[in-house]
Amino acid sequence: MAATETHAQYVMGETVRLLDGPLQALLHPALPLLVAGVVAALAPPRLRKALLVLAPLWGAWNLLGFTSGDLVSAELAGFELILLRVDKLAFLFALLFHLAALLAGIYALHSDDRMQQVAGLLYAGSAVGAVFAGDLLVLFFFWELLAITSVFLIWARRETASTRSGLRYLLVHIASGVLLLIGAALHWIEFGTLVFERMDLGSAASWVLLLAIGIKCCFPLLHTWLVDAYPAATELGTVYLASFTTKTAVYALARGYEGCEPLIWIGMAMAMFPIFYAVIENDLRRVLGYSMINQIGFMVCGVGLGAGLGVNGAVAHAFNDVIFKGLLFMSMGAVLLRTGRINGSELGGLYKTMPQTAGLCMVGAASISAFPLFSGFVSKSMVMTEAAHEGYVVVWLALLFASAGVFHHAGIKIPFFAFFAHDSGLRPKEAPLNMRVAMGIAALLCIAIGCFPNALYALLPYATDYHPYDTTHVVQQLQLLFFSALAFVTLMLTGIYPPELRSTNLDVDWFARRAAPRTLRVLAAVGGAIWYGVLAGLADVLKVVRSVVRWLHSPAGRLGEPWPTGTTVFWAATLLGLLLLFSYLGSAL
Amino acid sequence: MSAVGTLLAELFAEPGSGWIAAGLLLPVGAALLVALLGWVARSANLRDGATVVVGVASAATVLRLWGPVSSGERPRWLLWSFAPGGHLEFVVEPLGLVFATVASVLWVVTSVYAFGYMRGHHEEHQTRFFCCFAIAIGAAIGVAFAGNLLTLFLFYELLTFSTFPLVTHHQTTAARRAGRVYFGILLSTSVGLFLLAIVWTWWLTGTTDFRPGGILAGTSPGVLVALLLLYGYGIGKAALMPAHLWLPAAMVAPTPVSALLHAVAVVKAGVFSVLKVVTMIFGVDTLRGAMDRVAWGDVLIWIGCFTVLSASIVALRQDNLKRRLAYSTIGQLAYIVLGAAVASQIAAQGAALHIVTHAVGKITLFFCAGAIYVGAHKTEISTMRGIGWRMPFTMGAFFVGSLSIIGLPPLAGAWSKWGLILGASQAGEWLVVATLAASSLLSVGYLLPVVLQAFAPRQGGAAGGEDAGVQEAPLLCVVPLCLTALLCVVLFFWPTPFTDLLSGFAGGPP
Amino acid sequence: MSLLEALLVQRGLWVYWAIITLMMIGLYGVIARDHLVKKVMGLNVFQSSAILLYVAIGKVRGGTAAILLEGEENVLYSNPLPHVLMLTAIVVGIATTALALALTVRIQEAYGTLEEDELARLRVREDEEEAALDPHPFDPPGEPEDVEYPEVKVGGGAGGAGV
Amino acid sequence: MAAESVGQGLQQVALSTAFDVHFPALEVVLPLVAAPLCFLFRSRAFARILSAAVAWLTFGVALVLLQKVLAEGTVRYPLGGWAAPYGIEYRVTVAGAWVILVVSLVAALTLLFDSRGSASRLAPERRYLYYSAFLLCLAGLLGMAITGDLFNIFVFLEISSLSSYALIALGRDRRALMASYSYLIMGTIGGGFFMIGVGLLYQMTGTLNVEDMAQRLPAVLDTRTVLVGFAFLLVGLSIKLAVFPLHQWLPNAYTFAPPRVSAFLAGTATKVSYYVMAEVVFVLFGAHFVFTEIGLGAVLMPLSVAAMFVGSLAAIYQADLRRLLAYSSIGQLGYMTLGLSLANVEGLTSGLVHVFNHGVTKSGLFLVVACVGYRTGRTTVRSMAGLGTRMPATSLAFVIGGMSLIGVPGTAGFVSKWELIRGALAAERLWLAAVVLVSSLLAVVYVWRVVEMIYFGRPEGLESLGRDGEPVREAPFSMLLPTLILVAATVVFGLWSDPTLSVARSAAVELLGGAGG
Repeated sequence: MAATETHAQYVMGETVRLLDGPLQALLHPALPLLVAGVVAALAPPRLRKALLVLAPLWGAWNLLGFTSGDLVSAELAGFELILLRVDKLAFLFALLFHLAALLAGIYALHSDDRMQQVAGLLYAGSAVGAVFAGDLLVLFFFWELLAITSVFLIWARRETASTRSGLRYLLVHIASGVLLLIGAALHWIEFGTLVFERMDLGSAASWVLLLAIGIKCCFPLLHTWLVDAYPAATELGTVYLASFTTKTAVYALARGYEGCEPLIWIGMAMAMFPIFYAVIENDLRRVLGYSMINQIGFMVCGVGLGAGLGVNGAVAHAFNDVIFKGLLFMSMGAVLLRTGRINGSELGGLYKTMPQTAGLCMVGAASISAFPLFSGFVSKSMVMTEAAHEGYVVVWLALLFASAGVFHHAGIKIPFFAFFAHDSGLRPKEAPLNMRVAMGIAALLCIAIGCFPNALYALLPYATDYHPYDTTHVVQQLQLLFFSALAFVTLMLTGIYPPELRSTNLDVDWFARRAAPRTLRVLAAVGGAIWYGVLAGLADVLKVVRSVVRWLHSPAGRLGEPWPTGTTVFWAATLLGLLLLFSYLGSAL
Repeated sequence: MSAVGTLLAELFAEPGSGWIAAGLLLPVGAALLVALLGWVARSANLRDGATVVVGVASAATVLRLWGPVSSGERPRWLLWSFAPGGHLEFVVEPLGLVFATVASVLWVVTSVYAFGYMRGHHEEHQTRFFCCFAIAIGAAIGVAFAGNLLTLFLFYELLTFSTFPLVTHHQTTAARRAGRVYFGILLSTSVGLFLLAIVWTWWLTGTTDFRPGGILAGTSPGVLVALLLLYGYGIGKAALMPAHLWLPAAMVAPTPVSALLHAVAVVKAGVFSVLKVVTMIFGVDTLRGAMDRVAWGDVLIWIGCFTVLSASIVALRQDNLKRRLAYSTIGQLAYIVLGAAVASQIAAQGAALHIVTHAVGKITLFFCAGAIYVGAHKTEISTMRGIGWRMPFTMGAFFVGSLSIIGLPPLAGAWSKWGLILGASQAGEWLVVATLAASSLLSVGYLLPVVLQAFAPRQGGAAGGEDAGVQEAPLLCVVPLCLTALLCVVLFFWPTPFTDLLSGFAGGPP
Repeated sequence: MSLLEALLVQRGLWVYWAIITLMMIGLYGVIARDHLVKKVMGLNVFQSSAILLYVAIGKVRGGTAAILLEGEENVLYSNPLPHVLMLTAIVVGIATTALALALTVRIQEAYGTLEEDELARLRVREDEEEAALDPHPFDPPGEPEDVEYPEVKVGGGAGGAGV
Repeated sequence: MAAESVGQGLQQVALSTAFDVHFPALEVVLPLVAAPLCFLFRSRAFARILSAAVAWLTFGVALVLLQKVLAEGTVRYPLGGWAAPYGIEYRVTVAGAWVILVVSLVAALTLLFDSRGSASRLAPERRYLYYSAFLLCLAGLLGMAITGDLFNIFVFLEISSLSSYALIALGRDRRALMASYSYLIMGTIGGGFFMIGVGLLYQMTGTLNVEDMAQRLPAVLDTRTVLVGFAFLLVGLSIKLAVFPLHQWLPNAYTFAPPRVSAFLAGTATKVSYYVMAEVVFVLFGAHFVFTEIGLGAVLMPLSVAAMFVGSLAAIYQADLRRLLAYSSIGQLGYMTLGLSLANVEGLTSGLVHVFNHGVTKSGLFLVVACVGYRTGRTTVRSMAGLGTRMPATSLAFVIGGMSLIGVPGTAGFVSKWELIRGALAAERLWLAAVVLVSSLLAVVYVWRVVEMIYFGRPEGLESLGRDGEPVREAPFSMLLPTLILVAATVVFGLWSDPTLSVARSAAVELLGGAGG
């Protein structure tokens, strides 16, 4: 399947490439999913469902035709744009996205909602396009496309709250996109090129771009959109959402900021702070959202740690995270679908009727908690090892704490509150078959990667000879997990565990959701008051002017009425006198 | 007769001048034909048919000029001496050609839409309407092809006069009041400031000809900036605050007029004039130099930024759809003014492109607003809940148009936003960059809620309820708006003709 | 040279002072009198002053009328041209006065008065009647009131007769 | 110098046996002779045809004269064969020819206008008197522009004035009488001042010929007599020119005069005075003396600006269309005197070209009002309500004429305003340019008021009926034709301003470069 790169030919953006071997033409990797999405928009339900499964497979098959170094460029609007640039990093992410699309596609089969299915396909396609974008402008296109397509998954819930939430989500992502655009402009001005390569922090462009990516990547204080929007989406939508947006951002970070030290600290903060929110959060999908930020923290940290193990760890963890986080979201989605509830305080005891879902959820929980033999273990430890190796002891400790925290809220809390805990009395049906299949595949992958990590390692951007299963790692991780579990049990039994709050947690979200609209409203009110004040003032002035003018010039006014003859004569005489005086003085001077 | 012969001989003596004449005169001919068929022959179908046929011919004529212009020719037509030293002269250069193309092509689309709208709405005085419509387009093309400031001013005013009967079409008290505002502001700014600026320019340079690279080089910076301000406000059609008031007022007009006013002819004539003055009277380099040397050199930029932001914030609070779109237009026009005021070649190109992309996007939105009015009899956004399910094409097109206005790929608006941001960054005008970014977000805030409202979940079952009686507008309305929505997409993937034509238009002498 | 000096020192200027005085009297009559005929009289006085000015200009001290006498050489003549011009001016003045008086007759017929302030009042009333038919330019354009239009009386009592 | 030019003049007369040598005299003699003829024949129809024919003839002669002047320079015609400076010389300059062209054109077109019935208070069988007076007035105005003798100017001034007093008094409304009387008093005082001024100058120079006097004046310019003479001349002309604040005779005179008289006087009377003033200021005294030594600009400029605003503002408030137009004339005259006060080529050009542009426009508008008055029986703004559909051509004519008053590009008014602004800029007075533009916005208000009434007004009740109780319909062709010609001229010469501007410019150059100073 290897292409002869020397003879590769491309025609414009449509990427027709001649290959030897069985494949005669390859499409741009994003196209299968995007085309499928467009077709699905018009297709009848059956075909649509087929597309949901087949499009990722077709895409993956198409993708496999590319190898590192493939490049497609086209001139558009006066710019030489690199539509496609294949290397290992992008390839891995693309593969991951196809996998995620497949899983989500299977998971979505029970649904008839055209909007979600179409949006899901387009969304996945955009993510694939984004990772292959060779320059910042193309990246921007797909970056925004990600936002537009994904927001439908939130709106698809068709509730006022989710509509609002979706709008906020869109605003944040368009802000990110605009920043990316500005960053691209700066990059072009500073470096004369738009090619998206690793850059050093320092130039204005690099900071703006970091901010743009940071928004999508949920940097601390920029993270609120995630916990706001993901729980608002449909059960299906969240599964899609969890897979693409943030991972694209991690990709962009790995591409552009590999080895930037600030990222280590940012990542550390991201890994830590969500834990506290997650503990007190009631909405289980929001809990997962916080845990997602926490996991991304590991990835960001890994990227910050730089080439080799750090980036490898970040990428591998991203890969795993998509699968196990997807699995967890899928299980919560199943719960939501069957019970219509998602708050921890309203659930419990579901294992009785949804045993399979419960089991699969446990696999996901084990993975995210990095139990040995589960996928989380083989990637998370890479980052931590690298941190320790590079001498960031504080970071290492923080990550350790974060690991414990993850286990606490994602590993224990989610399955415990949903499926066990006190019996809520709910007796829902087991999840639909397609969901279970999707979850099953995901679980299988979790275990498979956990057991045979080398397959994954082979795909990583840097050559690696990392071995997760040495005694130190395993023992250390198990100690951590057991003590963490002990703490949970103790807290639960003593009743100190913080109760789930029924309200919505607003952290820095407050700025976006309360302060910004209020500020706008106040601004508008103040501006309006000033404006109308000025208008009213002007109107008053005008009124005065008008009445003066009218008083003077209207037919009854001094200047508007015909004067008596004598008056004009008087003026004539006066003018004559004045003129005489004037010329007399003028000539006298 | 010999005079006519001489005129004809002159007309075709220079290459391209015949086409210019045709491009200008065809709309006038259309007006005559419409008057003839409407008032004399009294046949609405013939009349409307004539509009379309002449419209297509006019667009074809303008498109015919693309070849020569893109190969570097500048066809010119000296019509006659307007005053000693000032001539009624037309020169086709890329920027003007782009504007003329937008005007003439969208005229056809708007005409078709207007048939649907006016008939669907049983409007009166349709002949007068289409007659003035044609004259307005002719005036817009005249503005586009004007070879000097005087000619431009002449057609600029003709545009004001010819659109006045359109704005006040209903001849109601409200229309009359709006007409006063419309006319008062446009005329007072143009006569009070624009004309003054033109005369001043003439006095300074002894000419009013548009020349690549400008004619004002060597003028003192303070004078240049003062002139810029005079032009900025003098061209009231560019709707810089607070000269924008005419624009929301003009909303009393029938919707096709609003589409024409706010997307194609009037407002674009305004920003086009600003852009043309900056690039071909000041010269971007001259202006840049002046702005850097004067303390308040950026004053037009401040005003532009203020206009963008405050118009957007006001738009957020409008419940009437057309008013909201009008304020959106004010903000978007200020983009173009900013693109000109930044005085960089790239920004000018972005601004020129924005003339095209905004025209296509905004005309879609106005078409949709009209279609909603025809199909659902609704004007207030708060009453539009759920109508999207009944008129999916209209609201779908509205969504596409909105995204284009916001500047999102894969829609045309993204390109112009990119050009503007790139140009502003290059010039180091961070205020402009920040404003454009903020405006993108604000435009999400005022445009998408309309779509969301339209596609809000239905309450109380599918049948009956609020959206009873709502249906898609007539085909003649829906097809044009789908077409322009499609154009938004096409122009994203294929902006190259415009960008190629415009590349370097703002540069120095070739 | 101050006015006083001019007055006292320069002999021969008394004529001009007389003329100026006459002119001022005439103008005063026009300005201050309300009665139309008195105004005409003032006008006449004013015109006379102008005529006198010309006559004075033509006067050469010791000169005689500009009549060519047989055989006389070196006769000092007054300048005849201003005198001739004044013949024209007098004609003009008479025509003016005649016209003005004719007008006063017509005005008296039409209004029954010749006092200008009274006439102005009457005219203002007529103007206002006309204006009442017209909405004020800056009044908000509302629905026009349903006014009956009275026939505007045209030309007072004396329509149609010849001059 | 003077002798040489006189010699040349004589030579011309001697050498040329062609008839067109006598054209300058013919121009004045034609109407002057026709006037008594009308009186003698006592036939209205005859008078009407004769006067129109004479007016058209004078127009033709004026055209020939203008061409001749442009080609050959000043045309001189010693009246009765007496050479200047002893005899009266007719001297046609470019500016003079330009003014007589305007006067005769307006006269020809207003006489073409068929003012049916509504014309005057004269009984039909005595209407020949009207034409008699009209022709006298025309002769006076033409004479003022043609003659090169100061006292002769006074005589023609009085001829035109006296006949116009009579004409104005013919208005049907009784207010016309007072208007005429008022004008008479003012006009006579103005004429008297002019005569006194001429006398004083004669006293110092011993000549009445303009060119001759211009030669001799510099020697005595610093005497007080000359200064006083100048002041008298200027104020006298200012009255005739309706310079603010001496303008108040004008509104009523134009309002209550018979329609054609309004149209004729509005287009001509003040214009001729303007020419005379320009000649006095620039030729007789010279720009240097008037503007640099006396500083007339400091007086005339503020007065002009005041006139621009006062006239336009007062026009806004008028209920009667004719009075609205009359006040607008005061404003427009302000533009002309402003151009004169700038004392540069552009300014004077704008004034002179406005003589034509405003003459044509304002006459056209007065004729429009005459049409409206004929059909509706009233001439108030309100009477225009809804005429847009019922008298479309007339309405359109008003709109176009109004645009010219505003100075919309493409109309004649724009051309003069453009030139005026250039003049202001050339005099380095940017603020003045701004003031001019702002004042022209006031014109928008009063014009737009009428336009709105035309297209938005809804006639109610009796208003929808015309003068005779019939529905209002388009004016008859014989009234419409001259109206439309005048209005069309504003557009034609707005777009094709080359001829008007170039003539005005050469006139201005000639005046400014004239003798004296």
